[in-house]
Amino acid sequence: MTPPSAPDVSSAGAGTPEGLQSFQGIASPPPSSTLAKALNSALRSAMEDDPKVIVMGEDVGKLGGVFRVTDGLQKDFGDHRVLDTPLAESGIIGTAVGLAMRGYRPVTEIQFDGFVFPGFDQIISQVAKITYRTQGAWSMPLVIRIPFGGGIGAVEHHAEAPESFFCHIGGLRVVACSTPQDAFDMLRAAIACDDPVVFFEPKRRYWEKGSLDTASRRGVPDEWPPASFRSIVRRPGTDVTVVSYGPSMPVLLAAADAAAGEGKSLEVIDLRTLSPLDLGPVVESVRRTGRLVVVSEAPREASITSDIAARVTEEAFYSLSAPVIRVAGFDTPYPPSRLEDEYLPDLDKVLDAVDRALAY
Amino acid sequence: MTPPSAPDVSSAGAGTPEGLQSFQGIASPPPSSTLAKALNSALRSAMEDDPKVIVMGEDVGKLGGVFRVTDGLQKDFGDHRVLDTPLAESGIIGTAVGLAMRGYRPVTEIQFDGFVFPGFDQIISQVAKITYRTQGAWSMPLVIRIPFGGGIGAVEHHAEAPESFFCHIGGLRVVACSTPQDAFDMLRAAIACDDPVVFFEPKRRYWEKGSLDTASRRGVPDEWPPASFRSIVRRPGTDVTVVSYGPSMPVLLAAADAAAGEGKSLEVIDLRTLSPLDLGPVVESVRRTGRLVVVSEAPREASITSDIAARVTEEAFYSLSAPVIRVAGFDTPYPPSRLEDEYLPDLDKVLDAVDRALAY
Amino acid sequence: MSGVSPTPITTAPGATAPSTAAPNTAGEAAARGAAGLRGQPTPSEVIAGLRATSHGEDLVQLLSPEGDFTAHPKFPIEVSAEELRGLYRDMVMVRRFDREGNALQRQGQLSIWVPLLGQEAAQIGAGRAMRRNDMAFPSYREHGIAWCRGVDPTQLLGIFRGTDQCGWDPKATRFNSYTIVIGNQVLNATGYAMGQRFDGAIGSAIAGEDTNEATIAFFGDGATSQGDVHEGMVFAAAFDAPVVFYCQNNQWAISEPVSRQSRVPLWERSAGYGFPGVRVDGNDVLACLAVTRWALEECRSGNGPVMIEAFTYRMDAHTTSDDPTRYRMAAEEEHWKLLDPIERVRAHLSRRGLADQSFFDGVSAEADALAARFRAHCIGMEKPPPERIFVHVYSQPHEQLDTQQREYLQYLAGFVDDGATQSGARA
Amino acid sequence: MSGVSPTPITTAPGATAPSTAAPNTAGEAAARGAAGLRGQPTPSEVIAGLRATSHGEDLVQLLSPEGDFTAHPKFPIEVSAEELRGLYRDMVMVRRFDREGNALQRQGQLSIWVPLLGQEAAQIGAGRAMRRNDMAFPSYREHGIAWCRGVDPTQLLGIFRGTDQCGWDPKATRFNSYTIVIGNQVLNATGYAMGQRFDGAIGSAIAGEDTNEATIAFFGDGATSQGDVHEGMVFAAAFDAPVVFYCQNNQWAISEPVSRQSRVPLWERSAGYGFPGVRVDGNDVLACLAVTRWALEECRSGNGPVMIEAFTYRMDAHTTSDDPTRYRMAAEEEHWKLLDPIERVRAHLSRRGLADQSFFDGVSAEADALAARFRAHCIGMEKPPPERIFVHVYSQPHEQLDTQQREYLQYLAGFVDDGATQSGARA
Ligand SMILES: Cc1ncc(C[n+]2csc(CCOP(=O)(O)OP(=O)(O)O)c2C)c(N)n1
Ligand SMILES: Cc1ncc(C[n+]2csc(CCOP(=O)(O)OP(=O)(O)O)c2C)c(N)n1
Ligand SMILES: [Mg+2]
Ligand SMILES: [Mg+2]
Repeated sequence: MTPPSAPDVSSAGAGTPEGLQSFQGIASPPPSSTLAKALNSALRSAMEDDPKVIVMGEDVGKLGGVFRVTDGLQKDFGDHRVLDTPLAESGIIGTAVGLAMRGYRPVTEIQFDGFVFPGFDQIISQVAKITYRTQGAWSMPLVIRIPFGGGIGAVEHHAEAPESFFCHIGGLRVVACSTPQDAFDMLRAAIACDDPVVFFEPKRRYWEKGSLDTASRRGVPDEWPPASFRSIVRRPGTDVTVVSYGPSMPVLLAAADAAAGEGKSLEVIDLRTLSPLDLGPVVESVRRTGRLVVVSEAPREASITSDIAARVTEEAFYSLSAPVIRVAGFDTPYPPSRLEDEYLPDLDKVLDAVDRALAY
Repeated sequence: MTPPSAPDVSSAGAGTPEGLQSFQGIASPPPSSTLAKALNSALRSAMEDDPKVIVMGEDVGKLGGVFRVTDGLQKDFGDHRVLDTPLAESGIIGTAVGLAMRGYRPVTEIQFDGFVFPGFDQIISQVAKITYRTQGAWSMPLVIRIPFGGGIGAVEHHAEAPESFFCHIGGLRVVACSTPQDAFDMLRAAIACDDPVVFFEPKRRYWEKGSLDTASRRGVPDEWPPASFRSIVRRPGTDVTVVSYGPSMPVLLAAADAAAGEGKSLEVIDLRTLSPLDLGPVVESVRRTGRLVVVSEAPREASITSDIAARVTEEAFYSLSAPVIRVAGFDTPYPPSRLEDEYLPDLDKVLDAVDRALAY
Repeated sequence: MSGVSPTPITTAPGATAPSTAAPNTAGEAAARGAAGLRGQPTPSEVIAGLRATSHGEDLVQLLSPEGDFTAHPKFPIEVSAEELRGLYRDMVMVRRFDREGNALQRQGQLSIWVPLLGQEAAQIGAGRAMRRNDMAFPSYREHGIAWCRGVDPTQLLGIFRGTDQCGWDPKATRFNSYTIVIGNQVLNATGYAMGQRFDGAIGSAIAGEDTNEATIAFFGDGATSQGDVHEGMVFAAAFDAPVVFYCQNNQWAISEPVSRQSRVPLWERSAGYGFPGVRVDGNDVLACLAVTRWALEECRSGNGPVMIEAFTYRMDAHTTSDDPTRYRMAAEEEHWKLLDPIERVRAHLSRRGLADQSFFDGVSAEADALAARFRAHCIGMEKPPPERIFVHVYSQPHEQLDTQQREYLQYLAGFVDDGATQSGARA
Repeated sequence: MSGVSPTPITTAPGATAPSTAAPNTAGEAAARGAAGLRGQPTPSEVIAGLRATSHGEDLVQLLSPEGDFTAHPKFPIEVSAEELRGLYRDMVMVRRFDREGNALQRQGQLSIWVPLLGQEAAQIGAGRAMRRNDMAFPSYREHGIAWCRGVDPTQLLGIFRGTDQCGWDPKATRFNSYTIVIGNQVLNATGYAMGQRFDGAIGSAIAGEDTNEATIAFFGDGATSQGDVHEGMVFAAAFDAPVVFYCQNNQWAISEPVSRQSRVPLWERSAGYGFPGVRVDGNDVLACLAVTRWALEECRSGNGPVMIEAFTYRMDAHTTSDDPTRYRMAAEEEHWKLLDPIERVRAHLSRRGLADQSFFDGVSAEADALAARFRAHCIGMEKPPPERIFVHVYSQPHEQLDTQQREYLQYLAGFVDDGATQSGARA
């Protein structure tokens, strides 16, 4: 069932700029894909390129995962490369650590955000620390995929935004994708990374479509961090800088549209990497706008939004005309889903925050 | 082995201001005690007052805990009230949840900071959420005691400062004590609290002495939050506000002394409660000083210090002459102990931060 | 109420292994379709499946699929005709509102429904074995236990409609909130049982219904892999906690067969912790009742913990979001229809003359009435007010949340004042 | 090398239960002192202890405490005189540097030391059963395994002196870093073994030392309670991983006797997962060698996993920070001195004429030389440079940490420029 093994990605030439160029040259206009399908393509191409890439988690085999992100992979790569694991997250992460030591590049799937916590101990005590403990003897090329965020009308533990916990842990990298193209590029880069990457996927955007060019990005990134991990200005503007990541990005873009109608120009930035933060473009933007709104579904207290506010204030103190305004989840458990529209950042809340920033 | 059961604390009169008064009236000058002994006294008196208070954890019985905080309790209260548990933290927290539902008030001990993570899932998914889930049907009067912080020359996982994780979880209260008197008062209040309290103890200060008055605080707090949970100005000053909690408090006081010698007046604040933050006194102070330095051993990223910086900036934006400066752990795993003096906030780092704040 | 009969469940283990249950009719093959082919197990899966799902003499069964009763020496039981009719009624009622739950989800009235179809006997047997003072810790599929604890079926709806996270009083009903994080509740149950022991609520010699207590924890076959379930068993053994570990092995954890969790039958775990384990036919309500009664009584008298594996089958999808055609064969589902937990009681009642058609018709009508009430209640359930987000996070005052609540309500009030609606209708 | 002898370990189970080992001399009673009284077990503790520590026919022993050899039908072993002397030497060397570790801690040269005293046979037996390509996942007390893997004892010092967190190359030695969070390594070992299987490194028919591989995971009796150990066994069984679960039951988890963790002997857990378990006399190096060889070979040939419980005793404190007089009786420690793992090999070697005094003297001198080198190395170990805080956190570039490092080094350089020293000497 396993396809003929492709050359090791690290030695393949497809990832060189030249390789990219020539591929892009012959490519037809990029087709449209859902975010889930883009992730599936990234897994598939990574598995084709490197026989050491394996996928593991609950229901990732025949079912293809509850969101079908791993659809068809077990059929094509066999059940030694796509492992339906016993139902235990510490077990998934803990065995992935051992597999990584053995030379594999495990891509683990946590079924929903709220179920990563049984695996938290292995993540903080082993995944994040092994390279440090052994002074680099073991690298830890392990990806932890987590569908995250609310808005799907789910029961408890299925709509959380736990990314801040991981940002507080030295030794991890934390990213969140927001478009199909990024989903593909970032997952390929995460799999190619020799460090552990916690990879957040905006679950309520799985079925949203966008253009996707898979042919051009089949190699490992040849610079680090890869371009796809860097903060990116999604829409330039002049009055207020608005930043977020993952599921809230479309909300920000809609807010920028609405604000434009009111004569306010928002600069929208997608952070993409949450740890280490790539704040350069944000600080640069704030130097121009003097105002920053940070948006996230996660609870406010001791969160990644706290950190962005604190650090941008440090780095752009004299440029700020207003304190950094945060639109975040409340400091409560995630509420019953009929209330999630009240809980989640939405257009109105973002526009309200923009107004508050401008009111200073 | 169990002493005659005392009246339920909630109905006992000893905690009323009157009771306090009369007790204080006849008390001799408070004796001196170590912080560890003060905690032991708090546990003992809480157990005497309420037969539902039980202590559980690894080695808390005959050994009295690795720091001897539970010394003698099993001998005096029996092994049904002081439980040496099997070696499993999820088990400790998870069974404590059930005991709390049954009407007990479990005080659990996690042996060292780095070992709370196997219990993290039960803490975030059950301890923090059960009251919310059941709309108040179950309260969750459970204390999770965690010796935390570095400076004792220990091996890995024995010197961490994980408090920020818990501050990001709605449904928990998080406190840290820094003096023997606070250790006693705050632990009594935590045990009396119907909400779960994560109780951080500055392990390298266990053997430092301070005055302790136990007789006067035997009852439950009659206001909420209790006075002992509120931020407190430890030393008034005018030039820079310096805040921290737990193990760094003596560092701050020493810094204030040293700074005074240089003609700089520091106002030192002990937060005591980390969630929910009692920022009133901090904001009030910053309105006067215009400068804030926040000190903590925890890594900087997405931490409680990020949150303090973000929130104080929001609330006192126009008063700040400088951005909030943080003295925190690096964003690395805790280093080998011979390097911990480099890693931990110390006098020089605090003074340097003060200078940086003043340089704006 | 006795008699010997062939007991196909215990003599046809191969029937549970998909590959040996080859389709023998074109219709069955068609029913499988492409999905069925995809679901074809590998040889190693078949072997593992046989090992994990085989059951021989160890399976306790009192009522055969044909409705014949055979007494079991270790688990004697006295059940009057009225009780038996009651068990039948329980199962029919529960199945009926369960089906209505599915329908309500399909019609957009619920976000999701978690069906118990096929597990009625495992749940009614266990639930009816409990006494008033016993405590239950369900997972999320225990609608039948809820029924036995006096939770009105409509109280289950909020979780699945998204209006609440627990619609009943877990303290008054002694039926905890549903627990979704797999395995968590097993530790909570163990702790509760430890408290029962510390309270002296077990082992009392005074006869009488309510002096002694026990706890029962419900979890699935998949859950047995979680560390929490293990730790629950370790703690229960260490503290002699009066807790029954009741594993409903419905043979699937979403798409994963039980062979993914274990090489050997799950009840065999208990011996490694030093307490007894029993495997019971989970489609036989009498066996479940008898074994659970025994287990709870063992706990109440101080001999806990005890483990029960109720060997049953998840006849429907994992939830309404699931699509089992992707991973299992229709033939397997068809096979289990022959072992239906309700049918055998109906057969027994009819054949023995313990119930007549009017009884069956009456139960059926009652079930339909319940379903109608269930539906009407569901449709009438409103979105809770926004304050609900902020209340009961803490039992004692919390200024920070009070502030967040106040600010949010003020923010909402702003829209009303402006005459603008929320959600993008601004500007 | 054979012969029948009385085997006191297997015939005197009561001796391991403190209460039945009443002191019979005034000296012993004095040795216990007040702490001994405090350590007096309750009746229920005695019963639990007996249940958890009893061992009858199931304990595999080849060499009695008196040094008499009895072959075991299931675990045949051929050991030459030279090999036997080698095992003796291993144990003496390991004990010697272990004692030096304790001494170095007492003298302030180490922050802490974790003694292995009493567990030399359990470790040397297992360690010498491994082949070069096998992989070991230790906990934190496995100095004897480290020795067998070719890790120089001085490389262990950094962890306890606080200069590093792993002083050896875990990849080259196939001996992972020490793991301190109880149970974690058992899952990591299982994953590694899964990789061995996926690599086709097991079950190969080609004869030869190095074609097939296995993994061995070390953990304590206390660790068996952790969810991770359970999940390791579940995963290993599910994926037929070639991993030996090697539990050193030294009967204590700091102050808690093994009866706190289990009602029944720990090796009995394995049956519940569907793989074999063996209890071996952990103070008998030959038995440990034979049983571990068998277990590793089972794994290499594709029949893994396997569990081994090495029944031994922690003769010293948990660590140099611990005070066992608070929780256990001196009489118990005295009893176990009679069962010393090294003495029985020495007795066997002498009595059978396989080694003479000059051999023993030679080993002793060699051990002292090792201790001296160990000590000298320790004292010479410097504080690492501050950069060490920031390097190897990541394998790929990380700007944020680079910045933190640069800023911190600049900050430090400021002190040098000012001529001021750090730590308060400023101002
Ligand atoms: C810790 C955790 N991981 C994953 C899930 C997602 N999930 C929900 S149900 C389920 C399968 C449970 O199987 P089983 O224990 O057999 O119970 P059943 O659903 O069959 O009743 C999974 C994986 C979860 N709820 N909790
Ligand atoms: C998760 C975790 N909890 C607590 C500790 C503290 N601790 C260190 S060793 C130990 C006892 C371990 O006992 P056992 O597994 O029998 O191993 P032994 O020390 O006897 O070799 C404990 C509780 C830890 N290291 N990890
Ligand atoms: Mg199931
Ligand atoms: Mg031990």
